[in-house]
Amino acid sequence: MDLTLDPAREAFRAEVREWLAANVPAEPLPSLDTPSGFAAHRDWERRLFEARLAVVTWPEQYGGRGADLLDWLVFEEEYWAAGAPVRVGQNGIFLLAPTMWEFATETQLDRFMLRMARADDIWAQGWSEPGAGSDLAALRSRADRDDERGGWRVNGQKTWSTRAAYADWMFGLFRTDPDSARHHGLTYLLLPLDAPGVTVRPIRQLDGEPGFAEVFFDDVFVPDDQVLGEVGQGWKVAMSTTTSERGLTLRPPGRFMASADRLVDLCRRTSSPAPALVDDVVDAWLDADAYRLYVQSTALEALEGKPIGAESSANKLFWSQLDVRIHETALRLLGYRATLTDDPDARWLDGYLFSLAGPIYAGTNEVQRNVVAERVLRLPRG
Amino acid sequence: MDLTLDPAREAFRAEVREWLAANVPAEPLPSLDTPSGFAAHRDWERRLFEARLAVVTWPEQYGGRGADLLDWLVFEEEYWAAGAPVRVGQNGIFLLAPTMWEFATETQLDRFMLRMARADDIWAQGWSEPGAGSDLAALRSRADRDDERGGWRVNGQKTWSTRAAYADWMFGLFRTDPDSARHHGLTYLLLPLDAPGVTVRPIRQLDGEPGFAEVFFDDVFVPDDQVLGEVGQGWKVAMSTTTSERGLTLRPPGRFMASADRLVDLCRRTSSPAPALVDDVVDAWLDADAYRLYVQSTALEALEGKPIGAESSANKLFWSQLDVRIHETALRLLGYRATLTDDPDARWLDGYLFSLAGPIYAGTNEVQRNVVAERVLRLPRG
Amino acid sequence: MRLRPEPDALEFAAAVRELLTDACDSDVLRAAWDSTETDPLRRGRVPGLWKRLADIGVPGLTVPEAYGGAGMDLTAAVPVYVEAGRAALPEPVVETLAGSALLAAAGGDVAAEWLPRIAAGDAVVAIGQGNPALIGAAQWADLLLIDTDDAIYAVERTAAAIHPEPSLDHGIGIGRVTWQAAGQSVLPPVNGWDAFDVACVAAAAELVGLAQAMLDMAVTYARQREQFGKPIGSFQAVKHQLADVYVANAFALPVVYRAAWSVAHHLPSAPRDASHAKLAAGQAAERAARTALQVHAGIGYTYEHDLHMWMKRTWTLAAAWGDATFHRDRVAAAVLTENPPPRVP
Amino acid sequence: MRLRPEPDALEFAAAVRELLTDACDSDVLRAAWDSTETDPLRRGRVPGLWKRLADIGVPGLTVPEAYGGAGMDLTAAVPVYVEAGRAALPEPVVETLAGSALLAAAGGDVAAEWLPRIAAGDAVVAIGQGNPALIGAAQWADLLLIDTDDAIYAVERTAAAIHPEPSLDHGIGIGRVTWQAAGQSVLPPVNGWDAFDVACVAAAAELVGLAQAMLDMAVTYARQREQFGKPIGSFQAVKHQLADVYVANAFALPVVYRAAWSVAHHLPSAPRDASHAKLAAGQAAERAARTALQVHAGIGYTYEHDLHMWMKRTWTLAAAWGDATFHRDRVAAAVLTENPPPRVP
Repeated sequence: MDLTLDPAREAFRAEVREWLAANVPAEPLPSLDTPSGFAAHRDWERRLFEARLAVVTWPEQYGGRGADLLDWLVFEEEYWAAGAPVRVGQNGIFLLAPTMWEFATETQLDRFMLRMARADDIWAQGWSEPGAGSDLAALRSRADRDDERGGWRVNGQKTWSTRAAYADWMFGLFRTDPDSARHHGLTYLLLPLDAPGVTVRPIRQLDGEPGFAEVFFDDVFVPDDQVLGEVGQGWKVAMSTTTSERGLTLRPPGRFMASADRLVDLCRRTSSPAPALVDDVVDAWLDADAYRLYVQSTALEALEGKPIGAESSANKLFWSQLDVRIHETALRLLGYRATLTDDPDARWLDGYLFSLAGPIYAGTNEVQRNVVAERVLRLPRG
Repeated sequence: MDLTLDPAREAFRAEVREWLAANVPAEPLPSLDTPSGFAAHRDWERRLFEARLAVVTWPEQYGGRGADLLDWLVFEEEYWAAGAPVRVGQNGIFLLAPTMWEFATETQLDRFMLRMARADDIWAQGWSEPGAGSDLAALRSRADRDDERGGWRVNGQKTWSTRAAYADWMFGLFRTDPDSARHHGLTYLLLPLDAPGVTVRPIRQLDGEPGFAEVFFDDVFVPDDQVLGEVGQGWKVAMSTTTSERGLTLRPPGRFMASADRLVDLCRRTSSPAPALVDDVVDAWLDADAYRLYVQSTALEALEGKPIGAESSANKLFWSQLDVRIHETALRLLGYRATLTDDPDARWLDGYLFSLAGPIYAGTNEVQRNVVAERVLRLPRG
Repeated sequence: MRLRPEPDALEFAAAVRELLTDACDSDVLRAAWDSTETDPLRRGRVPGLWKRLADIGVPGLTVPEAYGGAGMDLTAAVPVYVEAGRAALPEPVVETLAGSALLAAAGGDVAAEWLPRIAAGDAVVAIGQGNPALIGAAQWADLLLIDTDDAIYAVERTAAAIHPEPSLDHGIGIGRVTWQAAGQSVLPPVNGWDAFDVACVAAAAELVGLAQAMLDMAVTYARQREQFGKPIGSFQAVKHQLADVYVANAFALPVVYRAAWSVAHHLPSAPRDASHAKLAAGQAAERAARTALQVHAGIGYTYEHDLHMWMKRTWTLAAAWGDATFHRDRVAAAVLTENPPPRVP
Repeated sequence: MRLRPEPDALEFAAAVRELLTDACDSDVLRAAWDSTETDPLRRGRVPGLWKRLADIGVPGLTVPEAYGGAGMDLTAAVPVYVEAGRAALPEPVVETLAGSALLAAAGGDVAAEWLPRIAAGDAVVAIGQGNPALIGAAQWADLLLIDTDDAIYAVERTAAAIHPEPSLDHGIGIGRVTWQAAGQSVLPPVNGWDAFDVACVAAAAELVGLAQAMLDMAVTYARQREQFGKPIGSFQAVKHQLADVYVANAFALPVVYRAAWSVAHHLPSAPRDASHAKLAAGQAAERAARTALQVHAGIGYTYEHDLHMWMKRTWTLAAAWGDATFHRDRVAAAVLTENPPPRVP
């Protein structure tokens, strides 16, 4: 066992910390879910890109530093500790990019990756449909072959597409074999949201902001060079080993460490907090710490070549419940102030509403428990 | 609304309290699960019977007072508050008797009830089998027709039969139609445990005591006059409306009120108890109080003629979880002393072990949640 | 002994339910939530609804007959307030019950002047503490009853500066009230905690109704929403969560009934019982909100779906009139004391 | 950076597992639990097993080479102690690790005399506080290290009165020790809390192993036991409870590893990290016990089934070496302070 961080990583941490201290906006940027806020966050992504901090794990040619997962964890810790803006590009960078490295052609990489890193293109995901939520394999949006034009005509509807209200491109799964069922006959497509036939209808979230959208497709043409991986292999492409890495990178520990530290701070500022709440604060802090260790441990094993499997489901269960608890505890510390939206600590309320989505998106926790039970514990399918 | 208790009930309470104060043994009786302890508890039942307190809700001719459910609740509150002995006759009195009132012939009542009240016969239940636990309808112990002798020949095995190690009689369900499946073709039989062909093998529980037993039947003859209700209607007999009353009377609130009061007392005696534990003590006390109100409320509705339905499942979920929490909290207050079996407060450890059976017996809590979901909330079957 | 309200009270509650089903359905509620009304006196409320509720006797329910009310006791209000909760009614219901109880207990000129108007739905009363005071329904109030160290003041709207305070719950009318004691009426001496206990019971009843409504929404959705080829309500993961919600709420209701009785009869256990009710109902409703959201998943997370209004009202009401921490402490004092007040009944 | 023990430590743990699978299966364990042995020195233990463990190096694992041990650091002990937990091994493992750490830190004559014998499995050490002192493994101990206000005494068995204390866990060897300070050796000054932290790490590792074993039992049973025509493990109610057990335990293990590192390297965060480990592992194991019992239902509630020995050891060990309340308080002090020790790594 060796829990010392090598000097190169410490130096990287120092560089990130210093840059963030100098560059993180003093005032929070306006909400991501407004046109001006979206633009401001896009500008922020570009500044990160210029400092080569937007995509540290990517190859240098696409704006990265070729850093490994451990460095990425260091980066995220510093990023969240600094209170830096939400990453508007995160769907592309964390969810699409790992699949691109595995399945994209050189041409596709050249076409998309630098633009993604520079936030020229902001990506939205196209997974869920009205009839396919937890049961993703039930999806029905179809892409019919158009041999004449050399591509696919897409019809149907996606929903719960985060950031789609203002995003530029979408990645997602579509049924290219009309006779197929379930996981078969699906293809992974990339398509611009300003293509003819695309209609984006923003959906307001709990907080009233259009954080996600429905996207309707009416004979939208997608050329063959926007197919990722093989036709008909979309499920495999989407669920490939990199899925697991996404499971690991979806919610970096730095995020919860920062929340837990803020919670401790709130508790210290609260006059005579109830002892039971103090216990909850302590438990939340410890669990954020435990989450960090688990992710570090999994990342280290990944670096040694061990495939990440259902750990990502355990991971998701843990962080999503932790996030709700952190915010619930904060609201209980705030007492009657908890639901006042102009309160100086109202950020906790926003955070609470956001945390409530955690057990739902990226596979509901019910689905994740099934995964752990069936794939890790090898219990029989229901 | 009227939450005053009428004077007749108050007078009854006073009588019970006074009698118990004068008669409850100063020293706890030896364990029920030893021959001498069993005998001592049987003697105690007889003293209750002599004071007409063994079966207060029964008709006078069988040793009762014709009291209603509310008086019964009063009786139980006093009984538990007085720290009186465990009722060795409870399987018969609380589980079998309600079914007897509904289905037994006069002859059967005359034959069995007074003896049950006087603890001449202690009854054990014969429900579960090795292959039929949560899934009770899967039971396979069979009773084959013996026309010659006018009765049934029983073969098979029952298990988890509480008190069967020393009991005199058993009631239970047996498959009288060999071609039947599930809930059909079952018959409710009464049989003496000293009948030829019966073998009782005590099973030691968590605490090492033989609190329950396996019972094996090898061509045990049961005459027709020991069939309760109609042949082939055993499921209906066992699950009749009185089931629900049993659901209500299985665990009277007085039991948990007494435990909660003792927990408060333990907390007061504990030097600087952790505030979080004090909160748990308070919650346990309140929940015992809430349980009492719920049962009172259901009992009052039953007196008005409203059938008790799935309330008994809600009930069972609530008390079984409450009982575990009360004892867990006590053990946490005791700290390192919790698992020392000679500790002056070791009674909490015994109680904890017993409480752990609560979510299992009388229908696991998983089954009870299904019942609430399907019968109360009308959610579709799985 | 009877642990439910009398039949006439239950009938009255049924009438209120009927009225609200008609006059405060979720479209009406949504319109009130999203209204661009700028007059704080109207903002967040359903136009004309309070008067209709007054016409059938809601605000006057527990006002003594001498003051023009129906003179029912607090136990009769519980089923009515459950209905208010079920509808997520954005009106000053808790404040009316507690404020009129306070006035009736105090008596005197202020009561004589205001109670008949409150009972008739012509005036709104709100209650609070301190100066400045953060007071629910203050935006809508004509009269503010404000407890201070020395007395309870009856402050007319015109004598106070009321700043609307934005809340997650658009139907709470909360405001920050600054006022001057000089020149204001003072109520005859009365214990302000009695009115607080009434408010706890009212809020607890509302929370039970909110929980029932959210459970109903979730059950309905779980029956119709299909995934993996069957209704999601057929999966144990969904079933068992909903069963737990049912149990928690079913056990909270008798606690609320009992608290109403104890408070109405000024029993020694009234503060403990009122706090128990608020605590149990608040926890049951918070559990119902979390579970309903999880069962609805994505659709429940949208502003377009009704659920969010019920959830936000639940969170707000659970934190108002003393949060769980406050009430558990209050109960602890009553339970752990040497001679706790006897259990009721 | 490496957040797991070195390969040689893992190999050693595998060897220990193999030995225990053979020499301490559940029949052997049951025999030890139910033994009618009257000599407290032997009661509850597996005859000859300690010596076999010593032969492969278990008690000497972290004893410095100068004293005849293998001189490994605490991180190497974690996987070995996980195996001890998995087997519910009824031997003085925690005491040996903590006691030898204390002796090695103190040095001096007592260490020189006893450490080689402890490493060789020829002597058993136990540690505790006060007089009389309630001490785990005291029944089996040749040497008792007892912390008092003024010093840490090395009390030989012959100089103490040891009354066996009946415990739910038959394999804990706990005793009430009365002793006289006069004439006993005193250790060179050393902080007794360091050994306590070692004990926390050892107990935490054992708890992780206990939890793994109970989870394995429950999973195996859930796969084979059929009700309603299918394995009970195919029901979500069972699946999801077991998944939660897995998650809790999977997240506890790295916390235990990290604590071993912090304690081994005397980092400022060592007390916090050790308490965190004991807390997390204790809670995970208690959850595993409750769930395993619920999944096994009736059969798990019997004395005949193996599960009870694992559960009882879990409950006892979770309450020993500081219970959850103690450790949460200890952590709270470290987390809420103005300048908390930095996170490791």
